[in-house]
Amino acid sequence: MNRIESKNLQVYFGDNHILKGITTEIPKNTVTALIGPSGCGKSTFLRTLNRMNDLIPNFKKEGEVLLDGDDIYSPRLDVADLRKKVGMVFQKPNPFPKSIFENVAYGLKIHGHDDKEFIAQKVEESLKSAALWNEVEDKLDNSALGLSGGQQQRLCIARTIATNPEVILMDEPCSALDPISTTKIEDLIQKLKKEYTIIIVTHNMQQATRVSKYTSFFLHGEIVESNFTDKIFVEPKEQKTEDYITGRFG
Amino acid sequence: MNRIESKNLQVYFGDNHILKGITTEIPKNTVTALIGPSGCGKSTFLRTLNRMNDLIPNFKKEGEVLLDGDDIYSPRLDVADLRKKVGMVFQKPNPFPKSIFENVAYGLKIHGHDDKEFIAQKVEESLKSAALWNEVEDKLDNSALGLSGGQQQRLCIARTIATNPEVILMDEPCSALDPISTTKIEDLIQKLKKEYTIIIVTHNMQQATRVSKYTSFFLHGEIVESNFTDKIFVEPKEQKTEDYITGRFG
Amino acid sequence: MGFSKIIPPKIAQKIMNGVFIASGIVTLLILVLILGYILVKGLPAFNLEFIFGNPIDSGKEGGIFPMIVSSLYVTLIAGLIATPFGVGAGVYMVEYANNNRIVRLIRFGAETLASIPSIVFGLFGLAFFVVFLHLGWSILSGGLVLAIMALPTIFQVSEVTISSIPNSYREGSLGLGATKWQTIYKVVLPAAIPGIVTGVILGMTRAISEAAAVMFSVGASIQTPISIFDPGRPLPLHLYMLATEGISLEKAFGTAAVLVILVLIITIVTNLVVDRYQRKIMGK
Amino acid sequence: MQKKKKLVEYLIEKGLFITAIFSIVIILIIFIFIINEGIPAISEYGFLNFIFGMTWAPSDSQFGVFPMIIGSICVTLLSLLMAVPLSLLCAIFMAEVAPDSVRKVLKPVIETLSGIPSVVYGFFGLIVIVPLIREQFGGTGFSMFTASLILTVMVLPTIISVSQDAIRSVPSEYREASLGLGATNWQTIKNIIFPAALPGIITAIILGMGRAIGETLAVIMVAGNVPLIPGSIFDPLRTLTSNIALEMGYATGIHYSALFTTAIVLFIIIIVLLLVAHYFQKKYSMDAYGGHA
Amino acid sequence: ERINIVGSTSVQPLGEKLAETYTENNNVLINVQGGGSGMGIRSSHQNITDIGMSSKELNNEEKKELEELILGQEGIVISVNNENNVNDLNIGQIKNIFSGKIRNWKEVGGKDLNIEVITREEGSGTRSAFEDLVMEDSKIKADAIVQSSTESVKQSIVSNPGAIGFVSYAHMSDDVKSLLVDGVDVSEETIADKSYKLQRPFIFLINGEPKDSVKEFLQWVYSPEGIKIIKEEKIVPPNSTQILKYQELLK
Ligand SMILES: Nc1ncnc2c1ncn2[C@@H]1O[C@H](COP(=O)(O)OP(=O)(O)OP(=O)(O)O)[C@@H](O)[C@H]1O
Ligand SMILES: Nc1ncnc2c1ncn2[C@@H]1O[C@H](COP(=O)(O)OP(=O)(O)OP(=O)(O)O)[C@@H](O)[C@H]1O
Ligand SMILES: [Mg+2]
Ligand SMILES: [Mg+2]
Ligand SMILES: O=P([O-])([O-])[O-]
Repeated sequence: MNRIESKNLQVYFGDNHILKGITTEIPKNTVTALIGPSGCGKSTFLRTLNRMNDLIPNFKKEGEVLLDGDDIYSPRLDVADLRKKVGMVFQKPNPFPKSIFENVAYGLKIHGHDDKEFIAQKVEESLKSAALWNEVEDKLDNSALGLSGGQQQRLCIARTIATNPEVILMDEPCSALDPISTTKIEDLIQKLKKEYTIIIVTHNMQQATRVSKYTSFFLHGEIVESNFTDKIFVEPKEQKTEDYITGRFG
Repeated sequence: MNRIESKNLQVYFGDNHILKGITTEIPKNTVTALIGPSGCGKSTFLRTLNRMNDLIPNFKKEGEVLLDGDDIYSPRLDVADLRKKVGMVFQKPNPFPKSIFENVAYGLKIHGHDDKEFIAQKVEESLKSAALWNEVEDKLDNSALGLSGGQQQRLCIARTIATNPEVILMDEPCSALDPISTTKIEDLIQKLKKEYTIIIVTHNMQQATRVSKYTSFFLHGEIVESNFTDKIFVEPKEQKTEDYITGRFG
Repeated sequence: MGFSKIIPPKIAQKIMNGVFIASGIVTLLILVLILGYILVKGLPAFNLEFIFGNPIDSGKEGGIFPMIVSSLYVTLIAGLIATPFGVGAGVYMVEYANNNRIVRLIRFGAETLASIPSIVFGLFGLAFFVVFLHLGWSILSGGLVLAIMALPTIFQVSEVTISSIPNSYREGSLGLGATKWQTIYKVVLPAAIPGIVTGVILGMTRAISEAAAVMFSVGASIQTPISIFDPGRPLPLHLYMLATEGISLEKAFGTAAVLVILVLIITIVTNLVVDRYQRKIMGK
Repeated sequence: MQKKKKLVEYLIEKGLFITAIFSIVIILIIFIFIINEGIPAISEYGFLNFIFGMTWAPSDSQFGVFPMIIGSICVTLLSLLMAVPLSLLCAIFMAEVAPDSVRKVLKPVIETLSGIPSVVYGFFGLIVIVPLIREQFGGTGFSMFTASLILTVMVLPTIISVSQDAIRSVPSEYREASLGLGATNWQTIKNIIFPAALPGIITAIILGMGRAIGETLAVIMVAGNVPLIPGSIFDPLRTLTSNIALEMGYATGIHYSALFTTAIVLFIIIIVLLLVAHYFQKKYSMDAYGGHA
Repeated sequence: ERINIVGSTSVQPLGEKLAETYTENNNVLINVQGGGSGMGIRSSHQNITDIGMSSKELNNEEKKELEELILGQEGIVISVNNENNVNDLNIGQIKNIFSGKIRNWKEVGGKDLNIEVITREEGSGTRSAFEDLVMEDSKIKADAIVQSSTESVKQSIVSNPGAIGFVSYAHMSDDVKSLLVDGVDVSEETIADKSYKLQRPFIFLINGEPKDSVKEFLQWVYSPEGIKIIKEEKIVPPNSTQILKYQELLK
């Protein structure tokens, strides 16, 4: 069953035509990887799925995006609800100027949880899943802005999973991480995919192979090819895809 | 000959002891890679080499850092000069809120260049070296803040090399880049190393192997092992190093 | 960037360092001069009776306790009214307003409000609050006039501060499913607090030091006001009368000194609190 | 639950909208009030006569405010000319150059300065500055220059505090990027920080300008209040605000109304000055981003 | 129970003193509010205050609607800098100085020094009285420095050796020197017997029949206790026939 469908999605920033007719389907409870050269529109596509681009003043969209068959751009839909369901880890880590604990607790609190014990436990659990607990357990009250780049990135992952979204969008979640943290995040993704639908942008082909079932290859705002990951990396249909994954591109 | 030496370098942020006695030598006209798990102090070390940490209010340092034999923390030394010589690409891309062109031209202008043609040519050259020219040549006047994550990263690389520093510090310059852009940046590094001294932080072991001659492995604010890259990855002396590079760590 | 062409950057830096430090020193000198002048002239009048006593003989003798109470009273009312309106308007302008014309109109309105002479506010307060709304000469009328005067400062400073909060914070919060208001309330406003407080302090200090605007609205009773419908006489008004009618210049400067010390205490305490808060959230 | 949340959001937005248009409503009420009171003088004396008349002599039913228009504009501009550079330099000093400890002392003290009542500034000017100016520059000492000097000191705290905050809220990433390229502190301030903080700085200047043009009691004491066009900056003058404040207490009938007409003229001038300020704001904030974001 | 008194800032201190003493023994609140004589006249006229205060006589039109209760007469003192060696001026000289015909102190027997005229704002009670009594058909010169209060006139004279101005007698001090006018020195006696010419009334205004508490207060003002306070404030109270008339009126 498909969780998300996009139909002939066109995105413009002002006069720039960024996404040029994206039609694709993201199946439920799997990991889908988006790959493609820098600037091809992966982040833009991801940010269209939880309506994050609405914040950009000159953003314009045509076409449809469906979540469980409902148009997410319908005026009747509550955007906050959508974003609660569709969580996101951003490309640049963006912790709040709050303590480490408060960063992770934030999502829980805004969704109405006020049981302190529950929150504390959930925060710990999320930080452990994001492989950050050991490094921060004795400084949970420190500001999150004093963390290293990779630590901030893991914090943002913890913050997102703490609220149990149903779909998780990850924009290069491991780009600032060392191999060990990366492995831990990949393990986490494996664990999550049983219940969640995950879309991950990555520049690391190995990572795509390791974690995802499906892969879409983006180029210049279009999807060149979508397929099972093991297919796409072994016998790509398109020449361009092959060029890209073998590094012959450009 | 050694370009940079650090002798028993200790760094504190407030009460936190971050670097615990770093003694190392960075040879001239080579590429040295710094590896190690997230949060171990790589960025902090790098930022100590061009005195960027001076900006952090509760930063404290002990020990010495020498550039060509001169103490860079000597009060007689001009920090702007130092930073002009020792250029830096930051971990989080940080373009100025200016146009793409102005971002790259900035360094040239502050160093007194005012020949428009020279600047335009130098900007083009730098953007080409950073593999960004094709994507931005027809929107040089647009704001740099509208670029994608990877584009911003390449812009920051272009901005740094435009001013011809003698030493270049790169904090994960390829973390947001696709394989092709990565290859181009690595080519650039290969080209630069003939005349420049380069220190690069990376989480990508393959990248370290491809570009660097020496590698230092950081752990918990200390250097566990420094050696020729091909040595360190093939027959590390320390158990911890081996654990880390084989991914068995943690 | 013309500078670097004529003067080498390093020399420019040296020159500018000199200029900055000089301007800092000049400002400091002005401060010391004025504060010193007030304190030197005012401290002789200072004693416990002056602060806690009632005025005798129109203020020629005695103390200024009722005036201290009136001042704190009207300023508090002004702050309680102007802060939510000012900050609320700032939030609206940055986070909600999407009609450029309304935004510009509102901003223009606030700026005009900020430039209206206090005497006009005074007359307006008399005509509108005292007479038209039948609030009489009272702490409430005076507080309302001061609230209107403080409003534009609080509003504009809040707007500037809120708009300088990085978008990535908003995205982070919205991305977790927070509603717009939750995002504003829990992420944007806390990050903007230091700047907003500057605005509120500036607005309040303007209110607490205002004589002309309250002259026609708060009354001038020398009794200590109890309810908000009692008339009162804030310090600046008392000071104005003592000084201009030649009642007692000594007591006038004493009153000024009390006012300055009062404001100094308020700003120092607020700044300390904000500083601690900022260190807590920014971790620096 | 769902509905309730939506309703709350809706109500908050509308509530905030009301706070936002509040200033407009107040301005309108004030406008109506002033125009209403000013109309008798306009219809009797004529608006153009009023604006361009050179003589102000209420006892002779002469109500020309032209000298005061000149007075208000001159005093405001001259004080901004002195205050803006000094306060911006001081703001930069506090935000970028001074050590933390200095800033922590300076900030509250400067804010305190804006809490000193105008009367005190007035007396300080009258007793200390006026004689000083007379001895140094001749004339009576009551002058445009004296008034501007006092106004300068009065607007300093506003401009310094607000622009200091604007400068400090420029993300430190920009600062690091510039310094990392070997820019000196001053180059960084001039080329990166200042442009990024410019919108806030202009707001600070506009607030300061508002304070300068609206200040009354202090100006009355040192400007001399002679309703004639000043020949030099050391001549006395009268501003529109002083004119209102000076005579409001006694005026009755058409004279009273004429003072409100003075307020109308003042409004017009404020609006013109604001339009000019906005023109600059627009021009320079475009430059700061070197194109469109 | 509250009584509002609004108006002349010159009368305000006296009003306050009266209020202060009266409220000590009576269960009533009195709010004495400044604003100027014009404000006092307007407020009584619009009936937003119980009592108005004015430091100048009303014009005929105003008199029709409001009742004037004279509290007393106050002197207007011609004052100069303490270093000035001129001691006496006649009304004609004062007029010529203020109208700008005489511009140097040596013309009236003083040092060779420019005369700097300080005046009060148009409409002020003090200035109106001065103009009525001294200036007659001529006007105060247009480039005279205008100050808005007794104290700022005084301070302007203190710091300027060539200055001349007029201030109210109640607030005279040693900071400045008072001149004889037509050879008469200002004092309570010379004001009372009208030999000192420059004087003006302090007035309470009522509009129609005042409420009881106001009546009681005003009756008290014209009682010996009230008159004593008026005298203490260096104001010369009305003569006894006048007082009797007011007491009758306020019954
Ligand atoms: N400004 C700061 N204040 C306090 N602690 C800090 C600050 N910056 C970094 N740290 C701490 O110093 C340690 C080292 O940080 P650093 O940024 O050098 O790590 P790193 O090796 O670069 O990690 P990464 O690969 O995640 O970027 C971390 O534990 C971090 O939390
Ligand atoms: N706010 C914006 N305004 C204008 N153009 C934008 C904006 N954001 C992105 N773009 C442009 O849209 C294109 C796609 O950007 P996007 O961020 O989606 O790329 P990406 O595939 O995520 O690249 P990367 O791997 O470098 O992050 C780029 O050319 C970029 O310059
Ligand atoms: Mg991206
Ligand atoms: Mg790092
Ligand atoms: O306030 P006045 O007494 O001068 O009218």
